Amino acid sequence: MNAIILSAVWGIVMMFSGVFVKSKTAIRNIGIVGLVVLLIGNYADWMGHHLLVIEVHKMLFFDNFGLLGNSIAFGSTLLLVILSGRDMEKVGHNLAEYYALIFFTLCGITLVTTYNSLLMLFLGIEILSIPLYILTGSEKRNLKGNEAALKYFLMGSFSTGLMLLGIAFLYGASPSGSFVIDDLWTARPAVSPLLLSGLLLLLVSIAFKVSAAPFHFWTPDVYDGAPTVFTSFMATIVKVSIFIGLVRLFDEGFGQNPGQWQVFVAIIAAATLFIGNITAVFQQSVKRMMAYSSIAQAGFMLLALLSLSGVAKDGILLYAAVYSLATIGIFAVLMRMKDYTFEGFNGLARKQPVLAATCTIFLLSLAGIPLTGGFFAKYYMLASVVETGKYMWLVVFAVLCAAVSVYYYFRVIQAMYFKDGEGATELAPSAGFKGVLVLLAALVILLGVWPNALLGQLQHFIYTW
Amino acid sequence: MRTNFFMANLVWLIPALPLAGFLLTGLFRNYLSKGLTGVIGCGTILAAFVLSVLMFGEVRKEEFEPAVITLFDFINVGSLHIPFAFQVDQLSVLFLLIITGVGFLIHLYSTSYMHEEEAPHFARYFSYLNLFVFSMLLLVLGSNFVILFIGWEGVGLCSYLLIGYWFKNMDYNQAAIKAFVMNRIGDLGFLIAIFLMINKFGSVDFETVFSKANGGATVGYLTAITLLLFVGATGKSAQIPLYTWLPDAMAGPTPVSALIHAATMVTAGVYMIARSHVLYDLTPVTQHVVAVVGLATALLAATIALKQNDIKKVLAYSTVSQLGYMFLGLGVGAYTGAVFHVMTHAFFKALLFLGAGSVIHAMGGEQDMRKMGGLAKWLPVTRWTMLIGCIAIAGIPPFSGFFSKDEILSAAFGASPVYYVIGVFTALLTAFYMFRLYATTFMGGFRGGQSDRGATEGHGHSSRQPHESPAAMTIPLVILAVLAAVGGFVGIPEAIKPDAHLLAKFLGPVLGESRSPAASTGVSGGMEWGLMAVSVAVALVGTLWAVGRFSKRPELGEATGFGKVLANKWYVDEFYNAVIVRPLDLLAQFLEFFDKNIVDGIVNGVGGLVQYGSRQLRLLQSGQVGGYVLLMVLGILVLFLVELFTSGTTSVPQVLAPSGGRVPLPH
Amino acid sequence: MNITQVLWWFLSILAILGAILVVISKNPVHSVLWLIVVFVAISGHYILLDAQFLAIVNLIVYAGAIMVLFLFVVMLMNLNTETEPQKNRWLKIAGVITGGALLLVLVAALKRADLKSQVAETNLGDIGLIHNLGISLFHDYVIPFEISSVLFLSAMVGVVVIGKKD
Amino acid sequence: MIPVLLIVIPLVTGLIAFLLKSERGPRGWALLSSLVTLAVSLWGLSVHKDSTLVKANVEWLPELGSRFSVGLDGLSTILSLLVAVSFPIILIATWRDEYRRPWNFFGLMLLSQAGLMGVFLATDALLFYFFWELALIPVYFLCSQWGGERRIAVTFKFFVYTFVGSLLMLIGLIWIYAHTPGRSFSMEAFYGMRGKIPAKDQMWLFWILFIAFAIKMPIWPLHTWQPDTYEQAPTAVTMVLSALMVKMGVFGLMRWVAPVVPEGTWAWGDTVSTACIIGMIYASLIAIKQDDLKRLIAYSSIAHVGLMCLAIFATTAIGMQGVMIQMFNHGINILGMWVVADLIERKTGTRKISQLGGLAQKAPGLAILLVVVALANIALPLTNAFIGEFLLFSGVFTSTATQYSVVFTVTAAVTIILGAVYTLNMIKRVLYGNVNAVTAGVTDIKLNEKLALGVIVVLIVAVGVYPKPVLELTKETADFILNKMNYKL
Amino acid sequence: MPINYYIFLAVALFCVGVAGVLTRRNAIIIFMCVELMLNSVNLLLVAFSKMHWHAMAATDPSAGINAQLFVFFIMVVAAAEVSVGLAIIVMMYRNTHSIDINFLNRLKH
Repeated sequence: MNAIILSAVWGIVMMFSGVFVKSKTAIRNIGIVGLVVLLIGNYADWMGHHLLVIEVHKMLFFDNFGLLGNSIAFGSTLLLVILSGRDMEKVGHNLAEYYALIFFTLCGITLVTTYNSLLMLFLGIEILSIPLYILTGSEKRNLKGNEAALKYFLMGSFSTGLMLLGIAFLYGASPSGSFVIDDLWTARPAVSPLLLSGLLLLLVSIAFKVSAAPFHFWTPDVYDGAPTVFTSFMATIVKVSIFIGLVRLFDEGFGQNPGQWQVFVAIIAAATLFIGNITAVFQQSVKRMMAYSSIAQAGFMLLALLSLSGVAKDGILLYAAVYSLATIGIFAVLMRMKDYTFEGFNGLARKQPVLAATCTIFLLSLAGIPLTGGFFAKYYMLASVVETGKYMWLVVFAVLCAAVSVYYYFRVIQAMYFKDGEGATELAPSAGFKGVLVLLAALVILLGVWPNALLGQLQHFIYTW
Repeated sequence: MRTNFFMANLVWLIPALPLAGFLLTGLFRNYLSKGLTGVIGCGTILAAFVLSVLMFGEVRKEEFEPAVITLFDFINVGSLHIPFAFQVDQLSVLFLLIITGVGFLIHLYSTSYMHEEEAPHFARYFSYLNLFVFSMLLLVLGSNFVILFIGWEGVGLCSYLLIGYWFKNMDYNQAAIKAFVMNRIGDLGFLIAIFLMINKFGSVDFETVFSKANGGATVGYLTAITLLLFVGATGKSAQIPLYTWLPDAMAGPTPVSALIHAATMVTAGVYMIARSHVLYDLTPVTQHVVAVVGLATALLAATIALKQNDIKKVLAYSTVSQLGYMFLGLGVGAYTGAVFHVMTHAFFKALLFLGAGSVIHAMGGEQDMRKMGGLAKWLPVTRWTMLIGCIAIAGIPPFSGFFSKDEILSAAFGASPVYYVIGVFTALLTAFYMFRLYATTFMGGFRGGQSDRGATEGHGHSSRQPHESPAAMTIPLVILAVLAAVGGFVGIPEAIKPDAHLLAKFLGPVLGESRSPAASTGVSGGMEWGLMAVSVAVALVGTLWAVGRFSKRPELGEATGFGKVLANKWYVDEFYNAVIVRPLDLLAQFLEFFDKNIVDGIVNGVGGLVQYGSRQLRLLQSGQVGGYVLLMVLGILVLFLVELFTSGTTSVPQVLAPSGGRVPLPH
Repeated sequence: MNITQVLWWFLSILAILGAILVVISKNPVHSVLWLIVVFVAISGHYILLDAQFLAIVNLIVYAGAIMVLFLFVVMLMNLNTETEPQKNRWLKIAGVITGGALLLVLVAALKRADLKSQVAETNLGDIGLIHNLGISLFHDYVIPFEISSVLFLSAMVGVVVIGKKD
Repeated sequence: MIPVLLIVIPLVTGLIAFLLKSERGPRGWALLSSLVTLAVSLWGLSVHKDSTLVKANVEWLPELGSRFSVGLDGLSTILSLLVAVSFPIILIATWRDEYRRPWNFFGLMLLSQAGLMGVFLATDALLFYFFWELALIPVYFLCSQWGGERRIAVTFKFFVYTFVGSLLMLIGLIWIYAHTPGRSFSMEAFYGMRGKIPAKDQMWLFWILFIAFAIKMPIWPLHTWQPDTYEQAPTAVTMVLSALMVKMGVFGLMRWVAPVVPEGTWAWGDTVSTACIIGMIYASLIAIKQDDLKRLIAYSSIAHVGLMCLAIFATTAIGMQGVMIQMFNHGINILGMWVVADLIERKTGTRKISQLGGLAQKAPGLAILLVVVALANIALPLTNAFIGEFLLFSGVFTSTATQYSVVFTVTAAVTIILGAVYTLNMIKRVLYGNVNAVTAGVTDIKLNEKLALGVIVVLIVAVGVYPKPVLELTKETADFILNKMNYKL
Repeated sequence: MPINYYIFLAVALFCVGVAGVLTRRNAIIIFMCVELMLNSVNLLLVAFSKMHWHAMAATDPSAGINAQLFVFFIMVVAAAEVSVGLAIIVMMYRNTHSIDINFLNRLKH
């Protein structure tokens, strides 16, 4: 609850900071402070210190899973702002408003990670989507940005319609007429088609939000057209938070009878893996490649839905953290490049060895190479499915796709290290920037050697309560 | 092991000495003078010879029992136990004597023959030669088939190295490779025979295998073993079908031909079969095969030898032919006879080769007999010794060849008169081509003088006048001539003088025959006299015919008609080339293509497919919102259709492991 | 057939007809107007279902405020003529077919629904009254109610960010 | 303690090497490090096998059931020894090779050594997988950075190829892990699954595990990455690849497949054996046609490794020990081949056999060493490879696991003839004949190369004459693995 | 009325909306079609609300009220969405003088 309140309040603070503070650095610092406050507030929530004690009427439910998801989102946003805050200043004049929108998005994220009612899920998704439409189009003179915003908006609202129809069906199918996710599937001997249809439509609309195929089409265009710093935000924090919400929905809402719907998840996951990985192969722009990569990674994350075991929930959190860290890192480097194509990275290792080395670690992590967090992320996903003993074909397919992913991730590494070129950056990265990148890389490796760093926390909290 | 014999315990010294020689001359080849190299090279062999003689002295004693001296565990895996052990008995000691004795003489000869070489190469030559002797000793001393095999392959290696000794000449190298590869084909058979023994007897020790073979295995199994061993022998001992390497092996220096390709290595097959005669005695089928192959080889090689003009080639085919005799002997059970022939053959063939070397030396490297003639007057020692050698090989009494050959022939007669007839016919051919060689070389007028082939062997003698070789070369000739002349008296047939077959007595404990082989095969004394007379007569006919024909008017032109077939060795090489080498080559070529384009093509094709798929799939990303929504709705449709068609089938309730827990926070 | 049923069918046909005309009208202004008709028909349904508050809100918010906004924008852009060129007929056909197929599939899926016995009560019940709704809204639903302020805030900020002249 | 040191020393020194930004410094540093590793490895040999020194087991990922557990048994001892011996030889032999930014080169080399050590020493499946990849990554960078003209594409293919295999293997490992009673990755737990995995599952588990190792070895028809990679990689890396990395495949098969899914191994034994034999003959024939020295060696390696794989499926004590000793021998021998190939390339500037000739006159020392190494390559008696191949062949021949043992042996043994053909032909065309323009300026080998090759030759002969210590080292492990493989017992 | 009637009516309206989104190229009209979809859902929700009320009014007089509140929130969200959406459309129009979605193809592949 703290996080919801604080993020909303700090959004307002940011709004007003635009009026009263002129210095961009100051605005950025206020934003950073806000994120730190959010992190602390979220942690306090965890420890049982609440700003307000409100009866939530089963609308929300705070558990470790959601709160840890919040922490990941806030922490990642903090790193993003520290790393790429300068790039946000380049987007347009309304810096304070951008921060405000980011905080409102975070508010939506907190709802999505801790909802207990479909109403809150709906509101959360909308609260995080609407600022994103704006942020996508925040470069007003950029036609690509405009186009991206309009596409995102049109398709987003379309998917909202689907989601609502799904919710309506579910409501109609629920025996007592409730939106609370625990009640959706209680005491039900057979599955009604209404329930299954609603579930499917809900799945589709959330699949849209996490850019799972074949509902992913907005992703490359929007990620490509949006200002890179916001692409980074959308591709990481927003996406993984919705994933946490997705796991929550299917675990709490439909987890008792997964045999009914897992086949759909499997189909979507397979399609996502296939389309994401294969299409990424031929991209020329690293930014667009990262968009497809995010689709491909989403395919992997969907595997968590196929088991919904403790391993899967641990795994999705780890995946969220690792994927966010690595992607934020890559986008941070990308923003410094003059040329977003693969050729633009040629020879970067000579010019900027730190950038190249950290970027390599992030890419290896995304590819799932051991010793980076990405390995364990993928490991948990695979392990969770293998444990169930079902959908082995999907597991095999997933690893084959992971092998394909090596192709496009390593193209960047090849460009940086093995090809000659200018590796031109827009401006020389500061020592602080490099320092944060190294920190990020260190985190990725830490999670790759000792994933308990994150998961141990979770277990610790579960067992101490 | 249990032996009180001092020498037997020192048996390891015998191979160790040549090994030391090899290491010394090999490692320090750049620092040793030629003289020192010669001393080391010959000295080690001489020392080994002396030791062998001492050992022979002990082995001859009545109370001697065959001994196995284990040096160390070689391979000890699971139930398989292969010690590095030496067998000391009459057979191995006899071979020790032949190898070290003849080996020493040839080493001595080589010090002079190879004197033109630069010091490092000279040392290299001696190191190879010493290594060869070492391997050969290992071969005959080994107390199990694996050690035997080690020596077996070792001598093959040395043969390879020495044939290709003049490595600048690519033809020689090709010959060397041919020798090695053909040997390897045989070795493969040998190896599989070893595996069969391991499989059946769990051991490769001679003792164990032979004792278990009696009743321990079916005849079929033993036949397989013996046939495969024989395959090994055909490679090493140049029998049909693997004989073609031996004539080519004449590319090596002549002393090498004498030592390896005449006296010792090629008889390894004989040794091996004689050693495992227990097995052969149990498998009559194999014995027939051995006899037939031996006989066929003897005849075939003899016919080819008729038309060869290269002095060494003649000797080479003669060697193949004589080896055929030995196998005939083995095949008909005359193991002593075969070993006897090995010994006498070692004497006279080494002599002949060394003599030929002397001739070549004198001719400044010329090997073509058509360019020789009338050399008797310049090379008296060589001429007389060669004559002795020719007489010996032709089988004219009382020279050594007569006794050994006669023993085999009479045994062959005992087995089948057909064997005998062909054997005698081959003897006729033998006498004929040997004296053809002798007559063409030493008689008539000198046809050389315009030596255009010059220094193929590096003998850049400036004088065109042939000249007698130095003492280091003639002394071995003389010694060998004496041996070739008198060596046969160790095996006087029963018919001539009962109980005079010393060799048979000596080898009796090993080969299991104490009596004369002729007696054992049931040929009566009178009959044996008759057989002897026939073979002598045939030999004389061949001799006189050849001398008469070639001393005055040697064949100088190219052969024609059937002669051409013979001159071209029955086109066997060409046949092998067309049937084996060429198809393999084509297959290899095809596989290379296959590998690059099909196997790798599929791998690359998968990559290409991904690329292609990527190019096509991204077209879905048309940029059109309408298209995107359409595809989305289609996706929904598909999901609903799946639902419609699977509903009822997927509703298997599933119990999941409890998830991470849903712990509410205190509010 | 009682009056409720007659009304029901009338309103339903009106709504569907209106909806179809929204889609097929060439003039955007007509589309807006037809959409208002649909909204009115739906409000009628709300009244049939005794959801009076929603019926009024629907008329005020949707048919009133939102559609006026639409009209403004349409007019602002001068889209009152038939600006849409008649191209890409196939895509249209595909769209119609796909939409129809979706309908078919949904109907097929829902026909099996075990709701045949269920009835939506018409002309009865007081849960749609503003009193009951208000109590529920400010009691059980106070959190979403407050949270939706964030939604409006962000929408407001967003519109300002986008609409403000640089 | 000792296994940990074996992994940590190269790891730490490798990381330090990245910081030594000088031309000669990292070279010496790497050599020093590898010598220290060798010393530790030799120490490990001298320690009693029950000693606590040869094992280490540290908490790592408790919730995953994985521990940092490493240990030395016969198999890992001999392979870690091979790694420890090879690296100094590699470094000495390539002492004169020049690299841009050598600190990176040697740092990565040492990291790959750490990875290799880890692979061979790990007794925990997840740890094994970790090191499996860790060994691959540095090699990828080494090849792509310092390799030949087509390096990027070729190395990438190599990487993806092996990566596919290892990911599939990961699935298999996870599957078994998920079925162990206590959810454990430890080797004991895996071996404890003997007889508990249903035969039906073993059938596919075998493949999913085996394919990674088959690619690494490589087994026909999964071999096509190898000649290209060997050709394009810098020689030092090629040495690592062929002498050591190839053994990862064989090792993996022996440690993580055969004892874990014995039924699958038995069931598919004939299939794989057939592929091995096809590959052996196929590779040998292609080797005859190769003109590039490195490709020739690559194909010869395929043939040799095929035999090892064949012997594993024979499931005999003789064969199993043969595999172990032959892994060591093959590593040493092929190292020698590469040293010579590298020398020839450096001295003449070409690897084309057809352009060479007459080297025996110009560089007799080189010639002798090449001949010795080549003879070992064709398994001449009294060289180490003879022991290995003899045991391998007799293992296959006496196998009761397959009814085709005789056919397998005989067809496979054809390669000893073909091996002689291509090896001797290569010697002929490289060393013999007359000097030509390419080889005219060649000088004989230098001290460092003599040293490296000398060590190799000594090892070749020593093991060839007196293999007993090595055989005794591996005996127990071979019996252990066999015991596990005999699932019917 | 039987609930099926409402379901089919709502689904029909929804599908008409979907078809509109699929066929039209004018961004505003597409958006309007989305609104149509939302309204069909609203109708359905209210119908379900009354269905649950019908079934459970005896035990819970306020049964089904939550769906009506949900509809209320949908209207809230729709209003916010409309404001943002129209702002984006206007921005687009200001830059390109077109709101034809077929011209939105700078970003593809």
